Formats: sequence, C-alpha cells, structure tokens
Amino acid sequence: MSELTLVQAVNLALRRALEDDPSVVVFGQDVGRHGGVFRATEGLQQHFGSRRVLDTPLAETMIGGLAIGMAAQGLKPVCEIQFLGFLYPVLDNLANHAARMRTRTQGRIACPMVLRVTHGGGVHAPEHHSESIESMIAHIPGLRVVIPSSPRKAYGLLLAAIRDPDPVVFLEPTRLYRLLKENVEDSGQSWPLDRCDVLKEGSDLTLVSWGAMLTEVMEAAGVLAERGISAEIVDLITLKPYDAETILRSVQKTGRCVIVHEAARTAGFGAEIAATLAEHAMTALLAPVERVTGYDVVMPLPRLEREYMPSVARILKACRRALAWK
Amino acid sequence: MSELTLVQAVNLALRRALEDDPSVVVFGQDVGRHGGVFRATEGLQQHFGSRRVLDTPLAETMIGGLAIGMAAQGLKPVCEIQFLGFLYPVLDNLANHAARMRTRTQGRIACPMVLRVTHGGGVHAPEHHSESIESMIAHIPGLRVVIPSSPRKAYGLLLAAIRDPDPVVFLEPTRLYRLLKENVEDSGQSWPLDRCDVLKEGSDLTLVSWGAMLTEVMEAAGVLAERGISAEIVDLITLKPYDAETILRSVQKTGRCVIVHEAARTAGFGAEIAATLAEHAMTALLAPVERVTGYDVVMPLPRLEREYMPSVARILKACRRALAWK
Amino acid sequence: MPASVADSDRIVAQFEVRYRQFLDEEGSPLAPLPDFCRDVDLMLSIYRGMHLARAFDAKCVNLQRTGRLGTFATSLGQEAIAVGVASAMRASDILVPSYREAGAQIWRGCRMEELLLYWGGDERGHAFADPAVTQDFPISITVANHALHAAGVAAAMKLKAEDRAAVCLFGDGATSKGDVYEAINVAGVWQLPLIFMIVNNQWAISTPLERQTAALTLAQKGIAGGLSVLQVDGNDVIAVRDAMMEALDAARRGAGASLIEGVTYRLNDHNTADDSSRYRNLEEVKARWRFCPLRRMRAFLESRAAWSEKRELAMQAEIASLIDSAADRYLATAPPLPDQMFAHTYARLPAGLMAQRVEALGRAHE
Amino acid sequence: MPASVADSDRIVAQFEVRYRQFLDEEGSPLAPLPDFCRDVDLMLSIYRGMHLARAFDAKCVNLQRTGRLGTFATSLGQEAIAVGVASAMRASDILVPSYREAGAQIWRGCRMEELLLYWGGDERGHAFADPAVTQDFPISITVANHALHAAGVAAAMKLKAEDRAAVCLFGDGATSKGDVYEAINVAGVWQLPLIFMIVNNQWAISTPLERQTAALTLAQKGIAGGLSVLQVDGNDVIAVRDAMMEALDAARRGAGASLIEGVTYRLNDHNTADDSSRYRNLEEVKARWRFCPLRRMRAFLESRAAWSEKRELAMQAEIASLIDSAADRYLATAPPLPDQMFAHTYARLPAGLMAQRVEALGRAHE
Ligand SMILES: Cc1ncc(C[n+]2csc(CCOP(=O)(O)OP(=O)(O)O)c2C)c(N)n1
Ligand SMILES: Cc1ncc(C[n+]2csc(CCOP(=O)(O)OP(=O)(O)O)c2C)c(N)n1
Ligand SMILES: [Mg+2]
Ligand SMILES: [Mg+2]
Repeated sequence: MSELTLVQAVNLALRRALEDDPSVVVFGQDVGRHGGVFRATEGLQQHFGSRRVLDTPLAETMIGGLAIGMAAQGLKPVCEIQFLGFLYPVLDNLANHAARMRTRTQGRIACPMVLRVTHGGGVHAPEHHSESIESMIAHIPGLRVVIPSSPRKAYGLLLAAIRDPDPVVFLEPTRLYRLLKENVEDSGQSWPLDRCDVLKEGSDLTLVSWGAMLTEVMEAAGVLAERGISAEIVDLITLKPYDAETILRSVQKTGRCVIVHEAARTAGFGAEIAATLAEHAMTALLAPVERVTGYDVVMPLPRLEREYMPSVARILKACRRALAWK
Repeated sequence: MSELTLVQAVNLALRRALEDDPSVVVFGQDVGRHGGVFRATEGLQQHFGSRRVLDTPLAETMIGGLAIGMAAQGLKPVCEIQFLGFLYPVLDNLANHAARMRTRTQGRIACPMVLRVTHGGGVHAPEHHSESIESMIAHIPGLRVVIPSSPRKAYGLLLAAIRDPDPVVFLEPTRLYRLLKENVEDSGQSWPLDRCDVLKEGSDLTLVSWGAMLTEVMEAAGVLAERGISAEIVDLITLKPYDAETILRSVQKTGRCVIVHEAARTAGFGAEIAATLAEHAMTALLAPVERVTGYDVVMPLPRLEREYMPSVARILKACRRALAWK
Repeated sequence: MPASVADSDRIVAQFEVRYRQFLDEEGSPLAPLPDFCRDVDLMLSIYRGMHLARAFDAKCVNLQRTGRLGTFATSLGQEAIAVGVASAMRASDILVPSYREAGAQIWRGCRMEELLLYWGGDERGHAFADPAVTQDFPISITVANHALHAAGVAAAMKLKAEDRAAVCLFGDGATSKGDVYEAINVAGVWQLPLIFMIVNNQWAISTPLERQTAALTLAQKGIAGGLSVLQVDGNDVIAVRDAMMEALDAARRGAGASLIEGVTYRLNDHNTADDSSRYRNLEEVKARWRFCPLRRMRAFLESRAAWSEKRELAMQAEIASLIDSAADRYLATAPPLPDQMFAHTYARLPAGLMAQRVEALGRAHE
Repeated sequence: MPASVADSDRIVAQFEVRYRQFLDEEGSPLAPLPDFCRDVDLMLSIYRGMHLARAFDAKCVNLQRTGRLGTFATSLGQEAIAVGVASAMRASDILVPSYREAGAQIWRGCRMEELLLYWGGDERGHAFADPAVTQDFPISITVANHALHAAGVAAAMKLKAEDRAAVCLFGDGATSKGDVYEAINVAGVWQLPLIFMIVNNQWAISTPLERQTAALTLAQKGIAGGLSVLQVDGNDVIAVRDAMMEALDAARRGAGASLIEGVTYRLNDHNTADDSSRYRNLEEVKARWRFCPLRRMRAFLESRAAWSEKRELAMQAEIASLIDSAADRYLATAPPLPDQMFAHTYARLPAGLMAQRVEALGRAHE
C-alpha cells in the first residue's frame, strides 16, 4: 500500500495488467522509453520490454486502427492518445469498427481494447489540450466510457477496463493527475464498471458530477454543509453504459439535483442525466434540474479557462436556486 | 414554381447559390460529372464548369480540411460527404478547426463552409450508410447543425446555410430525398436558421422531432386526431444553436412532451431537449417527458432497421403514457 | 528524369516500380512461368475459383434485381486478383477484404449463403462458420479503414512471433485516404508481416484514376513507407499469385511488408445502385473485355491441353448448382429476430439496454 | 537496387531524391552559389532574421521559466528553415505554420508581442495586426491538420487564378499522419500552388525518426502523390531559400506542388514542459551544435568580409532591445475579458449563448 497520485495509480494498474495478462500490450506516442508525456507509462518499457510496450508513429487514426486489429487477434491493446483534442480522428475507428465489431460479426470477433486519453482543462495547457467531449463518445453504442476521480478508482477502474471484453474509452482527468495522493493497494482488485459511486450521502440536494469537476463539487458541498445543508454527491464514474438507478434513487430522496460538468452545455452528458430525471423522477423533483457546465463556446486558451469552467461560486448559485424552489 | 423532391430542392438551392455568388464552390466525391451518388449535384458541373464544381479524391478528412483553407481565402465551400457514417474523420477538422477558426483568430479568419451529409436510415442501405449522429455534431461549439424535413425547407435552409458566415453541417434525410414532392419556388429566399417550425398547432401534447422521423410523427398525430387528441408538432430544424423558446412555449401550453429521434437514445439530441424541459418547464409539465428513440445498439443492417427505428406504434404508446398521466 | 545533377545536388535515394506479367491477353507466356504453374490441378482449381467468383457475382446481381438482395458491389473482371491472392495464402493467414472480394472469401472458406445473407442485410452473414475463416475480417464497407486493422492483425502476429501474415485488399480510390498511408507507414517501420493488395480497377464510383492521384503508379504509394513495391497485371492470375507468394514469403521470413498494385478493370457498374453510363464511356468498357482474366486463363489451359469445351460446360453446371443451392439456403434462412440487435452489442447486456430490449421485443410481438 | 530484372518484370517508373547543400558547416561554398547570394543586404537580413528567431526563442523560454508564459515550443537550431522559407515568400503568399516557426512568422510581419500573447494563453495573439500577415494561418498545435488547410488555401488561389502560393511547414513526426499524405495527394492531382516544407528535426517529442518511418528520406513521401521532391540541408539557409525559390516559382508557373525535406536538428527540449534527457543522449545533441545554422552563416559572411565582431555585437544589442520592448508590450497587455470567449464563437451571438454570456459576465463581476 502506498500513497500514489492518480497518474501513478494508472501506472500501477498498467504494470499489474502487463504482469498478470501476457496478452496486454501498451502502445501510443512516447509511451515507451519516455514513459509518456505525463509519465503514466513510466518504466513500463524498461520492465516489460519493447514487445509489450511500444512507441508508435505519430498518427492517432493508426493507433485506433491497430488496436482493433490486435484485439481481433487476441491481444489486449491498451493504448494512449495524449490529449482528448487529438481523439477526433479516432472516432471513426471507435464508432465504425471497435464499437460494432462484435455485433457485426455476431460475436465472432470482439474488440477488447482500452483507449486511455487525458480529459479536461484547468492546467494551463496549450490549445486543444483541455477538451472534454465525453458525451460525444458516450453516444456511441457498443463502447464503454469511464472516468475516474481518484487514484484508487483510477487503479481499480483501469484494471476493470482492461479486463472487460468490450472496447473502453478511459478518460483520465489531467487536473487530477498530481493533485492528490491516496493509499492505493496493488491488490489486483478491479472497481465495478457501470456503477455510480455515492461519494457523500446527503438529504437536501443531489450533486452529480464526474472527473476533475468533483473537486469543485466537493468544495461546494462543504460550503453548503457549513450552512446546514446536506448535499449528496454522486460520482458518475461510468458514462456508458450509465447507472441511472443510483442517481434516480438519490433524487427520489433529495428532490433536487444539480449536475456539474466541464464540457459545453448543449448535448453534454448532463443533458442525458437531466433527461433521465425528466422521464423518471418527475414526481420526486421539488425543483427544476440545474446544469452547471462549460459554456457553449470553444474552450478558451489558459488565460480564460477558469472563466469557462464551472466554479464553486456557480455551483453554489445553482444549488441556491434549486434549494430556494418551493 | 415546380413540384420537386427534397433532393431536387437541394439541387435547385445549389444551382441558385452558384448562380448568385461567384465565391461558392461545390465539391466532394462524385459530385461532378456523375452528379452525386444521390444526384443532388446533377448537372451542376455541366452548367458551372469544373472550377466551380469539383470531384475530389476519396478522402473525407481532406474534404473537410480543404474547405477550411478555401473558406479562409474567401471562397464559400459547399462540400458533400456521401453518408453520415463517413463523417467521423471530418469531426477532427470540424471541431478543432472549422468551428474555432473565428474565435482562435479573434475574428481575423472565418470559416463559412457548408458540409452536406445524408442522414438516417430506413432506405435499406448498406452498413454505415444509415447513421444519425447529429447530437455528436451539435455538441461542438461554433458549428451550426441544420436538418430540413421538406423540399421547401431544404431549399431555403440550404441557401441560409450557404449565406451564413459560420460553418454549417447540413444533414439531408436520405429517406425523404424522394419520398414527397412539394412546390418549391426558386425565389432565392432563405429559411431562417435557429428557429423551430411548428408544423401543426395543438393543445394536448407536444411532439418534437426532426428530419425523416417527422413522417412517423405526423402519422401518429393523425391517429391521435382521430381519437380527438390534438397534438402540436414541432420540427426542430436547427439543432445548433437550438431554439428552446418555441419548444418551451409549446410545452407551457400542452404540458406534455414526446421527443422522437432515430439516433441512439443515450446522449442523443432528445436528451438536450428533455433537459431543457427539466430545467425550464417543470411547473408546466403535467406528465414526464418521453423520448422515443433508436435503441442504444449499433444501427442494424437493413433487415432489422425498421425494428430499430421509432415506429408509429412506439410513438403512440409514448403519447398514451404521457396523456394518461394525471 | 533529368540526366544531369547540379553541383549543389547529389542523389541520396533511388526507387523504381516494376510491372509483372506472365501471360499476355491471349494466354501466351511472356516469360518463364513460376513453378506452381506445373501443378495442373492447382491451375484448374484457380480457373474454377475465378469462374465461381464470376457466377456468384452474377447470381448476386440477379437476386438484387429481383428484390431478394440489398445493394451489391460486383467484381466482374477482377476475379484474377481475388483468386490469385487467396490461393497464395495459407488458411492460418488472415484476409482483411474490402467489399469486392467475394472470390477470395469463397476460396478461403466463407460460405456463399453467408455472403448472401450479409448483402441481404443480415449481420449473421458475417458470423463465418468455417473454421478456416473464423479469424478473417468481415467485409469492409468503409473505404480504407480496414488497412489499419490489417496492420493491427499483422502487429499481433509479429508480437506473438507467429508464422503468419495478414493480407489486405482495397481499391484505387482507397489509396487516397490517410488510413491507407498510415497503415503503409507503420507496416514499414514495424516490419509487419503484411501485404497490401491495391485492386486498381481504374474507377472509384465515378472518379477515374487520373482524378484520384497524380502518382504514376499506385505501387509507388508504398515508397512513402519504405515498403517493397510491385505492380502486377491484375488480370493475369499467375502474376498475381506469384507476386503474392513472393510477398508472403518475405513477410514470413521477417523481411517486412509489401505493397502490390494489381492493375485491372471494373467491367460492371460500381454497384447495383449505380449506372456507370452516366460517367463512363461504354466503348472503354467494351475494349477492356479483351483483357478478361478468365478468357486468358482458359486460353492458357487449352494451350496446355488441360481444358476443353466439355469440361468447361461441366464445370459451369457444377458451379451453377452449387450457387443455386447456396442461394436456396440463403432464401430459406429464417428472418432475424429483433433480439439480434441487442445480443452482441456488448458481451453482456448492460442493465439499461435490458429495458430497451424488453421494449423492442415487446414491440415485435405486438 | 538489384541490377537485373526478371523476364516477367519490367521497370515502369523510376524516382530519385536529391539533396541540396551550398555551404558546408564552416560556411564554405560546396558549389556555385545562387544569384541571390550576391545581394549582401539580403544575406545580412537573413542572418539577422535567424538571430532574431533565436533571441526571441530564448526570451520565450525565459518568460516561461519565470512564470510569465505558457508552455512554449522552442526552435533552437531550426532557424535556417524558418528564415529560408519566409525570405523566399512574397507577402501575398500564405504561410501555414506549425508551432515551431516563430522565425518565419516574425519575418513575415507577425509582431513578437502577438506571438507572446498567444503562447501566454490569449487568443488575441492570433489576431495578427500587420496587413502583410492578416491572411496567414494561426499556429497549428494539432500536428498535421494544417497541411490540408494549406491545400485548401492553395486550391482557392488556383481556382481564383491568382499569382500566389501557400507554404506549409510541419515536422518529421507529422509526416506519419494521414492528413499530410492526403494533402500531398490532392496537391499533386490538383496541381496546387503549394509547397510543403518538412522540418525534419529528427525527433517528435521522444520518438526518433527511425521509429517514425522506414522511409529512407522524408522527401520520398511526396513520391506517393506525384510531387516534385527534394531534400535540403536545413541548416544551410542558402540551400533552403534556393529550394523554396525554385518551388515557389514552379507553383506560380502552374507547374504544381513541391515537397521539400529540410534536414535539421532540434537542439532543445521538445517544449518547456519536456526534459529530453529522459530519452536523448546529451552527446548526440552536443555533436549537432557543429551544424548550427547561425555559426555557418556568420562564417560565410565573414569570409565575404561582410561581417565583424563589432557588427555582431551591435546587431545583438539591437535585437535584444526590440525583443525586450515586445516583451514589455506583451506583459503590459490588459488581461482578456471573459467576453472574449463569446465574442467570436459565431459571427453573431445566438440567442441561447446570450444568456450564457450574461451568466459568465455577471460571474466575472461577482
Ligand atoms: C470512407 C468512405 N467514403 C466513401 C464511401 C462511399 N464509397 C463506396 S465505394 C467508393 C469508391 C471506392 O473506390 P475504390 O477504392 O477504387 O474501390 P472500388 O469500389 O473501385 O472497388 C466510395 C466513394 C465509403 N464506402 N467509405
Ligand atoms: C494530432 C496531434 N497528436 C499529438 C500531439 C502531441 N504532440 C505535440 S508535438 C508532437 C511531436 C511532433 O513532432 P514533429 O512533427 O516532428 O514536430 P516537432 O515537434 O519536432 O517540431 C506531438 C506528438 C499533437 N499536438 N497533435
Ligand atoms: Mg476502384
Ligand atoms: Mg520533429
């Protein structure tokens, strides 16, 4: 058991998977000798050799395409796309092939691959390095989309993703990479996919979020607690397939829901959650659902990124509106 | 004024735009001599020459990329991607460049381009030819996403899209291409973007849909009318930016809303509409919002596509549920 | 190529593209034939394979015209590439085809009723039952994507140190897509056991080769990735097979990937939804019939006294009956159940999808 | 290349890649120099341009290290390509750069404070004010996408029958992406007035060239699209400029697109967030300093008695003061207002966004 950052937990899970399963192959740009631009794969090539951990040429479409072919041949490709802004070219292979290989061959060929990508902004990164397009990916049938919010979850979820027989897009919140340490046991234990995690129980209001935004959400809940308001916090964890049950159960209890995400509002994943509530929680809702999201503008360069991303103040404002509703 | 199919109306609008604006350039795979795989560009190269109407090599990424460069140089590229399943590779250029060129240069360079793509299934087309991923595109800030549901709208909206100073993805419902004829006047008159169209006024229930699914929605409304139920039908027309006002106004009136789309449910554009209702129409809603959508499965090959797509029966069932709610 | 080099310049790399052909259009050898040509049974089965491909193709078109099949991409005139390629492969190799290689798929073990089922609009057609092809890739409708899948397959073979190779076919149009180039590049730098066969049939729907690229040959696309490249007469099945054997041998030896351009011609419309008279001169097509690969091979076999009109007729009858019974089996296949949409979306149906499945199945029983 | 060709094979295409160099590392001519070398003022301004690029680069690194700039991609050692390219272009041509060509951008008229503003994380840095560059493309952080934008720019020029050309720069790593290939291919088949300059600095972050491709040269990537190709010594600014002039001339003459590989070396880390000692031998880097393009040009100028230590010092002082005042202007720029996010998302703010804008601006005033 050791105190690890999220990126170290990712590294540990990769190490464990490479150790346990000879079919696991890790590849991507700069993941080998360099150990990845964020050091997520640090030391892996040195330890497992360059047949298990491979540097690729600079071509994202290729990375996705290779993974599909490798997976069809019984390997477990675990590949890295350096930033979510560079995932777009991979969507073709993800949607047209990875996600549908199993069904279009009626189970003859499967596509157990994991695509790791950093997610989100707030780290003063260059243009295109701060995207959060999870809802686009989560729209694709046949995929899984997972996003951890802590080192322990990162470890367990990544193992689960690697062991899953279907293609998984694994989003790693860049802002959390080195923000916090947590005790992570290298137990080989995976964390269940497809299930939300109630981070904090509460009775007055449900806060739903995922990834790095949970930092602000937790902080907002703290402020609310000082004011005697008890917020329940749900970490979505898996966007696809997604666990509506847990959220519905929470909102049945609290009657109020604020959804927080960094991605642009329109057709963001918050819409799906709000829609689920509109369909299945009408009688329970005591106030309109609130979404606190990035604006429908291009993610700005670093100087304005904090203005773009939901702040604790904006979350609190939405909470206040939801709580004020009688 | 003549009776035109939707695809003929598209052709007429292209012709008109080429005529009126020398900066308009039409290009794509097989759009030249052949006139397009659906004949949308029939006769254009013959009439306007091969400097205005160009066949491209077979490369979708390239089509999107060329358009961006041309637009930056003052042309008005109007390009065609043959099927929505082949749009994925273009998302990179759409999201990372077309949609953000204006903001990343603070207005110095704009990207007035139109990308025409066929949309949806139900025509027994081969694999990958029946997709409906409009919500993925509508998530991208800086783009416009438009989908006509009739020949007249196709004509007016395409002209509006071409005249718009920003990048527009123009979805053409394949199923409607030759389904109906309508009198279309070559007036040069554009149809307003960003505004829903209330196809039919009603008082008991609001049906929201877009593109080819409006066929089933209209039919369902007819059945309801026979039963004395008055449904209001809203044709969304523009998914991005989207006109929430009209839908809210309708639901304020009817108190019930059924959203119908062909795309997979999770994170489909129906979610955005339902979310808007959950946020802004809570007090008006007399029943939970209903979504009738494609399932969260890969669009099946033709033999099962009708099982996948929302049927009149499924729409009516949802309407019944919404109407039954007290 | 200018003869003189300026003082400031020196030549640092040189490349060439060779063209391989053994038989002329009349079936007469232009060069000493490869050893495998001495195997008469093989020659006959190759000839039969091409005929089977052609007859199956005609059947598909017929079924489509009579409303019993979906849109179908015909391969008329391209049979030598399909059969030349497939006959050079081992069962353990993997075929990653586009949508116009029924001849290769059937040779390898795909059942004709499976292919019919696929083109009939049913995923079950891709659940290839024959053990020889269970690892072969499904038909790729998306142009060019599968080149990278083939690279992934070959990468797996290489990482597992297997004695196998992947073979990927795609068209002249496909060579314009970045996917193909990225596949070529990685095949080169990773020295993959992979053969790309470009089926240059001169047309991509309505786009002729000269509007697709300014490259003198398509084979030279491989130079960009440092591959071994070759152009072959794609209507000469002996040349195709010979080039493939050489390339497969290199792949298995660890000598890396090859790119072969097979020069052929699409004698039919792009597919059954196409009318090529809109963009292509009928005279051009007529002139190409002279290069028909079947005609050429028949002449060759006859010149070796290995064939006769009688055997030809017998073979055609045998093939027709095979195809008819496959078509019968296809037509007798029970329609797919709606559950088929859900069954393989994931390995295990997620909870949210279960509810949708119930709705869908309920609906089906309405 | 094997000398003999089998009977079955004939050569149908041949290609070569030439390497161009005028000055050796010590600045001595290896071949008769191009005419423009007689223009001493031009030579001096090219030399100054390279120094300016280097000094600006150092300033950026310094500002980043002291927390006053975001992550920055340095171009140390690559100045000859930037300046060789830019100096060959006309103002009316269009530059489509990657993220490592400040030297070219400044030469053409981008203000240093603009570039600083961009790297400082502010979109206003891309609103180039100088009329000479208002049509130039912004810095492309996404590797390779911009190659197709450049093709689009060139296509517009060609369709409008203008006497202009587009110039696009990208790295060795970028050549692995399909975008670059698709751009090469369309540039060839549409005969676009376009020059691709590959800045082969041997590294793509930690990936050395030999793990990027098996191609012997990067210039040969152009063969796949039928382009004119050339490799130049990218540290010899005379060779770069000469090759560019030739290519631009061909483009303007309607003779189509060219691809030039400039062979250089990235002397610094990938960017300020990178530590190249993790993957690259320091000895290798040291050895490359010998090929420094500034050193070479200085020796050349000195050999022509056109330069002296005194002039060098004066030039450096002049450059330093220019850069300092640009940095001062950058640092004095008022911070961006939140409205900046909304102002140019669309030409006219849509209704839905107006509400969001109100929320954002309200928040800013909280
Ligand atoms: C990515 C993609 N774009 C477009 C299409 C539509 N389409 C189908 S076949 C075809 C032409 C393919 O030409 P080629 O590669 O030469 O193969 P051929 O059809 O001649 O066998 C096109 C454009 C497609 N299937 N996939
Ligand atoms: C599409 C894309 N993928 C990955 C990255 C991350 N990245 C930034 S620079 C770089 C290496 C580029 O190498 P090269 O093309 O040789 O240019 P250089 O940096 O050497 O100038 C990578 C992988 C990116 N910016 N864009
Ligand atoms: Mg073809
Ligand atoms: Mg480089």
